[in-house]
Amino acid sequence: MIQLEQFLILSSLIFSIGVIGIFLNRKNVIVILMSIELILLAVNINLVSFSYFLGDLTGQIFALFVLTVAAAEAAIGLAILVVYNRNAGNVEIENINSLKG
Amino acid sequence: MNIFLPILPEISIFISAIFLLLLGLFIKNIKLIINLAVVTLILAIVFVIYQPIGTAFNNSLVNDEFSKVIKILILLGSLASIIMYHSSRKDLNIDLYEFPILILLATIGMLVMASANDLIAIFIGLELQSLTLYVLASLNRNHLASSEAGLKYFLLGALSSGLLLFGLSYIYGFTGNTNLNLISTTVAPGNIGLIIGIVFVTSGLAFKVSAVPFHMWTPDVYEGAPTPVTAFFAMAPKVAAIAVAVRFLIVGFSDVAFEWQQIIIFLSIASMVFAAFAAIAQTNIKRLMAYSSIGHVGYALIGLACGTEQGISSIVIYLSIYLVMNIGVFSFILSMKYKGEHYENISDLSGLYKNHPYYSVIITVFMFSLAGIPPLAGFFGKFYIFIAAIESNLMLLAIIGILASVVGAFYYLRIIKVIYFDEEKHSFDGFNHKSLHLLIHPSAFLIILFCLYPLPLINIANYAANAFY
Amino acid sequence: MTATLLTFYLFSSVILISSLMVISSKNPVHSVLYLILTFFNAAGLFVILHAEFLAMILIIVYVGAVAVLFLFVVMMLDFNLSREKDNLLQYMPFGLFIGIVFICELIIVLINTNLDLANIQILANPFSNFSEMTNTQALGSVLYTDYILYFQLSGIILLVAMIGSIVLTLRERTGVRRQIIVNQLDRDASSTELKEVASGEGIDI
Amino acid sequence: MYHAIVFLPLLGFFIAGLLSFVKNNPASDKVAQILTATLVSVAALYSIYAFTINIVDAKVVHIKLFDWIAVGSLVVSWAIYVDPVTRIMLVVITSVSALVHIYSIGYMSHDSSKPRFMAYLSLFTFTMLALVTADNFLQLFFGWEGVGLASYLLIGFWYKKPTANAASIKAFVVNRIGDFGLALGIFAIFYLFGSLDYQVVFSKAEALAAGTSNISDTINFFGYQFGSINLICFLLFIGAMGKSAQIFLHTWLPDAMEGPTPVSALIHAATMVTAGVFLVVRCSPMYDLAPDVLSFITLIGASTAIFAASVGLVQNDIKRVIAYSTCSQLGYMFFAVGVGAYGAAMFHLFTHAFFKALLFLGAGSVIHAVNDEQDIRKMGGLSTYIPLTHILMIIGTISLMGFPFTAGYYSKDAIIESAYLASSGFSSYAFIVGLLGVVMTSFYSWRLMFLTFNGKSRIDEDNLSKVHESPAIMLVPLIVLAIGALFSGYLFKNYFIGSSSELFWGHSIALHHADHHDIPFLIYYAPMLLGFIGFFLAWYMYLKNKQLPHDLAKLNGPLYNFLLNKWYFDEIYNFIFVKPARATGLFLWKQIDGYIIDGFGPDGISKLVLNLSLRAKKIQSGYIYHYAFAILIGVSIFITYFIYKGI
Amino acid sequence: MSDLPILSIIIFLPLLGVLLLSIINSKSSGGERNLKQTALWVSTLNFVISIVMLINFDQSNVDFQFVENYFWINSGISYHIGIDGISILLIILTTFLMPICILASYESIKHSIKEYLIAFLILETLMIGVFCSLDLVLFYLFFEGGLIPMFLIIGIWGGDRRVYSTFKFFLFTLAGSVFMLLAIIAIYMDTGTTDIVYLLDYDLDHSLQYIFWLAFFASFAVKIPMWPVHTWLPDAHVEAPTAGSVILAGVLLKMAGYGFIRFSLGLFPVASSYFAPLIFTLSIIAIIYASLIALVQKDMKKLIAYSSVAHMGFVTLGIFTFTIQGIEGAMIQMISHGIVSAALFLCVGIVYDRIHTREIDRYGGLVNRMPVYAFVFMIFIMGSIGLPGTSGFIGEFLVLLAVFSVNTYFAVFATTGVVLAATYSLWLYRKVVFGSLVKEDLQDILDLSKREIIILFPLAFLTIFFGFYPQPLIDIIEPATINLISNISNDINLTESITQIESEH
Repeated sequence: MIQLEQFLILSSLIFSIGVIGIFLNRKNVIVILMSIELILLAVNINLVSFSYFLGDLTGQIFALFVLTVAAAEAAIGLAILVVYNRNAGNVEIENINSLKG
Repeated sequence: MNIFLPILPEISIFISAIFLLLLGLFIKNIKLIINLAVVTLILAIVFVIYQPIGTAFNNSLVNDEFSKVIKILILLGSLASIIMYHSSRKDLNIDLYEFPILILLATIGMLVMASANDLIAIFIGLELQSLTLYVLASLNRNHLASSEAGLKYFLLGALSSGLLLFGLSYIYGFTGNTNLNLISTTVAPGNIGLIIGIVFVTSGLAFKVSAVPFHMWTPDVYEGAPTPVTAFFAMAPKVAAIAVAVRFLIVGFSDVAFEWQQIIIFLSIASMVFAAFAAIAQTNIKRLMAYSSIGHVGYALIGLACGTEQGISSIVIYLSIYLVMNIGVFSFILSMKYKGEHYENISDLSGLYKNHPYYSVIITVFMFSLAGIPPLAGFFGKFYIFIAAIESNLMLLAIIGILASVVGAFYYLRIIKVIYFDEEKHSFDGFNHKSLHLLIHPSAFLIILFCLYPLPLINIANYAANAFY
Repeated sequence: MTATLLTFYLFSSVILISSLMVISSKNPVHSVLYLILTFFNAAGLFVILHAEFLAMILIIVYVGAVAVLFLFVVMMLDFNLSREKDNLLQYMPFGLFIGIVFICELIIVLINTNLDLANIQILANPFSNFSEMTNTQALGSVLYTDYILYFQLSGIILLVAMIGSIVLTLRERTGVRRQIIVNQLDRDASSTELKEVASGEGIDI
Repeated sequence: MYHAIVFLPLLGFFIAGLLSFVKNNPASDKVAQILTATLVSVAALYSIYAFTINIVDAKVVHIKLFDWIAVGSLVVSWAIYVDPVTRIMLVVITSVSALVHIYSIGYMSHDSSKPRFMAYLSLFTFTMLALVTADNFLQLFFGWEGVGLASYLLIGFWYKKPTANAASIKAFVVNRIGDFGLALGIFAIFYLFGSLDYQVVFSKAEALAAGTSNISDTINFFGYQFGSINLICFLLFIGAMGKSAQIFLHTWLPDAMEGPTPVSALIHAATMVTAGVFLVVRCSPMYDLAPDVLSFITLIGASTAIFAASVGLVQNDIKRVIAYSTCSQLGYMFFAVGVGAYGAAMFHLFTHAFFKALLFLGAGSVIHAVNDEQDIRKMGGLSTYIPLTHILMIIGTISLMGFPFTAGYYSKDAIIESAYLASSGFSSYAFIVGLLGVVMTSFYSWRLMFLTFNGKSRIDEDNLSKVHESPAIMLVPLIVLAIGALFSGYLFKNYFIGSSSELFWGHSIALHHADHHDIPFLIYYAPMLLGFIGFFLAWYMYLKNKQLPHDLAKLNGPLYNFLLNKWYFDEIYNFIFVKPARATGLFLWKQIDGYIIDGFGPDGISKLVLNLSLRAKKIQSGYIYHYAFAILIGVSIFITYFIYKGI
Repeated sequence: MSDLPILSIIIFLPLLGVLLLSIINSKSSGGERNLKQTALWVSTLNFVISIVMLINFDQSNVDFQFVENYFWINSGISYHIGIDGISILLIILTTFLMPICILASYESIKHSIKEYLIAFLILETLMIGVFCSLDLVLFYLFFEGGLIPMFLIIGIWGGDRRVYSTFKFFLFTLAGSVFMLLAIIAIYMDTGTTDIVYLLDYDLDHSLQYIFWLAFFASFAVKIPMWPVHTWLPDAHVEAPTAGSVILAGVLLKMAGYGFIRFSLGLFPVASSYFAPLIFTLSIIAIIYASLIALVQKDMKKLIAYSSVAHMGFVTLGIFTFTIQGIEGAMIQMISHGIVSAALFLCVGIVYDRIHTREIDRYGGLVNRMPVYAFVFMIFIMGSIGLPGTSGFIGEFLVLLAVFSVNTYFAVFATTGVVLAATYSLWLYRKVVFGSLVKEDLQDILDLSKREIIILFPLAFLTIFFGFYPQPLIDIIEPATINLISNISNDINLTESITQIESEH
């Protein structure tokens, strides 16, 4: 029988991969956006599995909103990215540090 | 009608936003839109004041004393930002009619946050606010700094949203509920998964309030974002996020208060100390204000760490005074312009006193108030925070806080020093935009004269804190 | 039973591998593709958990919309793929170490948590009879009633996303003549003027 | 009457002080001079009258003026308290002061700020009178410091002279060191007896000695147990040492000769320097109960007598010789006090005032005559030019050396005899030293006289022709003093130390009756003989065999230099106190204040803060991955903490 | 008369003056003169009112008088003001020095005279408020608030290193007093009120007293200033404009002395007696240390500043003897120092205005051209030395007298300070005033103007007057002091000798 902990551990791993992807990534910003999607996916897996094991649909509803928000987030993120690219000419993470101190 | 009553302010703002959006499409009269937005917000304040106490939507939104007070603060913050925007939109190259609309939409999110009594409500309110803020930060489209600020804010904000959500999912999973009141009945001490959930949520919220070590976006974003947006960041969202944290922790998890207190204490100390030190080396006044806001959040968190009625009341007092001070300071920053060009460096203020003695005095008042020197209002904010801390036996926190305030006084003094003691550099135009007068004089007035009659605010704060106890 | 378990392990191992690939691929296009793979498999997991509607949404929204959007942007922006030394492990061994510690901590936490949810009481359950409905039906029955507020707010969020994207990326180019159809249609004969043009001379408009 | 004695000089001070702000107006100068002189003279006449009354009736007059300080149990008043001791002091002070005032009119005739000078003199007179008419220790202290101030002002009167300024500060500071002891003594008195009034204190002291008091008879002072009265007397005596220029605290007196000569006569010979003697005599009821301290006083007094005399032997400045002589005579007074001969001490004080003032004023007259030259090596043969001054100086000198039937003869003899008769510790030392001192006194006095007035003149021709006798206004006071120097001893011997003494003193001092008939013949005449020996030595060395002094000096180079340099006291003090104090000050300022306190305090902290703030600034690298990493670290810290706590 | 809130009038009248000043146009012709006149009249009027108050003050009454108690923050923290014998003199001192300060600034302040005067009047309000407050929070408000105008006064109108000095001054004092704030809050938590009148009778828990005492001590020690937290004072004095130094030395330092008497002694008697040896030690160090440093100063103001440190050492010594003589001595010493050191700074300012240097070596022989100046300067130097017959003596004498009864060690060391004081003061006087007038720029130096005479002579008169007849001061202080001591003696066993003296009284 599948246990809750298997899902939780899986989601923890995805979550961690997403987090690690954010700060280990030195290439371009778009991968960070994908990492964020991974994090949200992990959250969704959590919510859905809790929902299943609790026998409560709220988790799924929650996940639904998370999905919606994730989509909106992606849209805005990409828009900002495009604007940035327009101003800076690239989206390399190592170049994004004109603001510091 | 009855089901709309609890969310009347939100609805009215939303309707207005849609209306203004359409209006903006056809009439390119930004001034009109701004005026209407202001009217909307004032109307919303009225609604909030006359809103009955109660809950709505299966107890997922709560209109209690606390949320009412917080909402008024949020609305005031938004209002001030719109006015500030009006004063500088032409110079700052952000002359877009969407600005007030975005502020209005963000305000809806924040109002939801202030009332949110449910994990999902918290999340959605927060996201509504955050997404708007990301856009606002990068609103100066042709400006690298602005878009970099937006990008940083977005990426880190999304990460923090992820952390928050991850925490929320744990909390939901280990309590089986999303409503804070229901959660509080099922919280069992010793459930480490739940605690970790709280840790993640608190970290996410700490990001929103920019508490150390989740603060790192703050200086960059404050510096890069257009100044009215920065002012907005420093005011309303901060208030809203602290309100969420308060309600989340106090209502939902008072049974494990001892656990989250540790986190808040750590955040508070780290914020106060780090901000005090880091601010000293700053040259950009907006950046400085970012650190200042980090520090102030540290103090406000002391009140939360207390977790007592006095603590909550002191938070409300602190936030109110903080809001007023920020309105003043950012109005001042917005008026740092010469021949239509804005200046942001502290050194640009050099010798301001020679040309504008009156405004120098006003900014001096704000700086001393931010530093917490009596008899100005900023002192009372700290005073109440420390009262709460000592009442809760958080002596160490109080001592660190007070020492950090001494270090912090240094950088506020430095601005005064530049204004008064240094040689003249620019002759700024002064406060030639009349809308700024609407902000700076009342706020200076309040800051100076608060000491004479502090009772109303204290009563309001006690009234607000009453909601939880 | 074992079949479910097997499916779980299949899906989850693919998810883990492909998500690792998402963050480590040199080419962002590959990353996006791996991301799509991840989502597909996650959808499979959702099916295991009897969340069919969400599984579908995941595929439709994520794979169909978000991932495509990603691809679109990746194509649009010009990425520099020539950098050789882009190696995940080269930069921050310390960072990776912290990441692994972080993973371990999460797992330790889970191991030490009582994961038996049976005794947890669901205090507010609007789905008293959801077992009798399909997943989609159950969600639909509450989404527009009990969760109407959140639903509407998500709508606002999407609106914000829309306004935001437009405000940020839409540029009104000056100096570009646009076709204003209404004006064109409004024209009638009276407003037109015929001119004789002598060859080789031109006229003043 | 007593009000008048005390306050007339004060009035003079005010008027002259105001007039001193009027610049370059001969009329106002005149007014100031004549007025102050008149006022003090009137006071002097009153004092003489009071003194003559005392011979008939030694009653105590006690006038309380008003409360000065009344804090808790400490009640101190301004008062005029007159008893025989006071009357003697009054007559000495006012008469010498009056004469000096008059003399100054002539002496200062070329000075540009005469009113100021007269004001200072009057101020001095007033404070000195306040000192001696005190009925409590605090008013005494007021006068004590007040005369110090006046002395400071007068020594530094010629403020353009750097040496005068240095001397005035030295006088003030060294006196302050003495006052330090005096003040502590006063504190101790109040601590023990709860009052500062003489009468209360003395009666309580007697009760304490008699064991009929509950006051502790020992006192912890500086970690040691002392006898209460011993300690008080000792501390008071430190004050007396300072004021009366006793050895160790004497260094200011010779330097004080930088002031105008009338000042030296008034302050540094006749009056102020005797305040120490007055203090001890005033407190004699208490000193009598502190034999240990009396021995100490004997030791100090005798040592001063011999030390000052020895230095005086070789000095070349006419005023310094007399100053050391004063120092030495004060030593005599002290060891008289030390052996319990309070009457003799007062008697010597009384006579000394006349002949020493005479000598000083005479020296002033000489200096005046030779155009402000003070070095006796550059004088000589002046007797023909200023014969009157010469004669008056001789009178002073013989009185000082104790020539029979002059004033000094009676008083000094009495002291030496008392020392011989006393059996307390150091009294025999005092006796021997006293005799030795007589030789030396005589020697240096006559050396001075011979070098100044006799022999061939060593003044160059130009100046010699300008040498002139002083005007009458200067000579008249000299003559008056000369009369005193000759006859005051004979006239008042009986009252001070003789048969009428008991009646004369009343209860104002502790009287001891020694049987003077037991004194061997030789001892009785020894002082006189020794005085003549000194005279002959001086005559031989400075008139007969003029090469001898040079040879002796060469032969005993180290000794000569030792004496010439005043036993190197100034150098030693400079080395032990002055330089270290400045060095310590500099060290504390630069090293402790600047380097340690500021360095680790405000400056160090602000440097640290700036340093930390730069680091904090560096943390803010601007890179997203750093920021994200910080967030992760933050979360990890929390999780780690809770795992650590939870498991 | 008694119905009038006379204390509030005295506190807030200067603020009214600020309003007046702010509406005067300084740019117009004669505007500056109007400003100065207005400020002068306001401060003089305040002085007159305070004298009226002094006349109406009932010396025999040991309770607080002219009490006003209005609701302010809550029932525990109220606007409660009133005075007793300890505070009234300090108020008079403040109102007395203020016109002098304004008069002293007539010519030395070259720019922004309006703001300058406003700063001074605000400072006056805050200083008077400190001495009147009968509520700890109110006290703290005024106490800390004084930093703001002083910071600006030094910073704007100060000398070359004014930035360093003013920051040092501000942060040093701020760092000290924040602990007091915490203690005040803790007291409030403990007792539910910050009303001083109530707290004076309230027996605080003894173990808490130690902590509270230390917290208050941190504030007062910096402010007064005690060794080793004194280093801000010389710097602040050197850079401050003359009137700033006058107020700093004359009043601001006294706030801490007042605080020691009123709070440390009044509220925490047990802790005070426990920590008295610490205070004694630090005071002794301060006296000798500062005096030695003063010996080697080259800057006139620095020398006087260090002498202030030494003089305030006597104040702290006296206060913690717990005797009538000690406390009253400390009070008189404070008032005397307020007069004398203020005057000394004025004297420095007068010559500074003329040749713009404070370096001692640049002076010499001033008496030749400035006899009147030399005369008053002499009086103040003597007052600083503590010569009997000047006010300086009374305070020092009483303090030392009291200290001797407590501990002879301290008495001996403290008394050496008197010797050193003579040394550095006379040295200063000699270097500046005596000697020949050889320096080029001194040749045409002018003697005191009428204005300067008006400033200095009252001070000189008081120095002498209180030296000979301090009884008016004592009469006012004594009942309050006795009351204070009797209150304290309920809580602690005063040493035998003190009780003995008291019983004889």
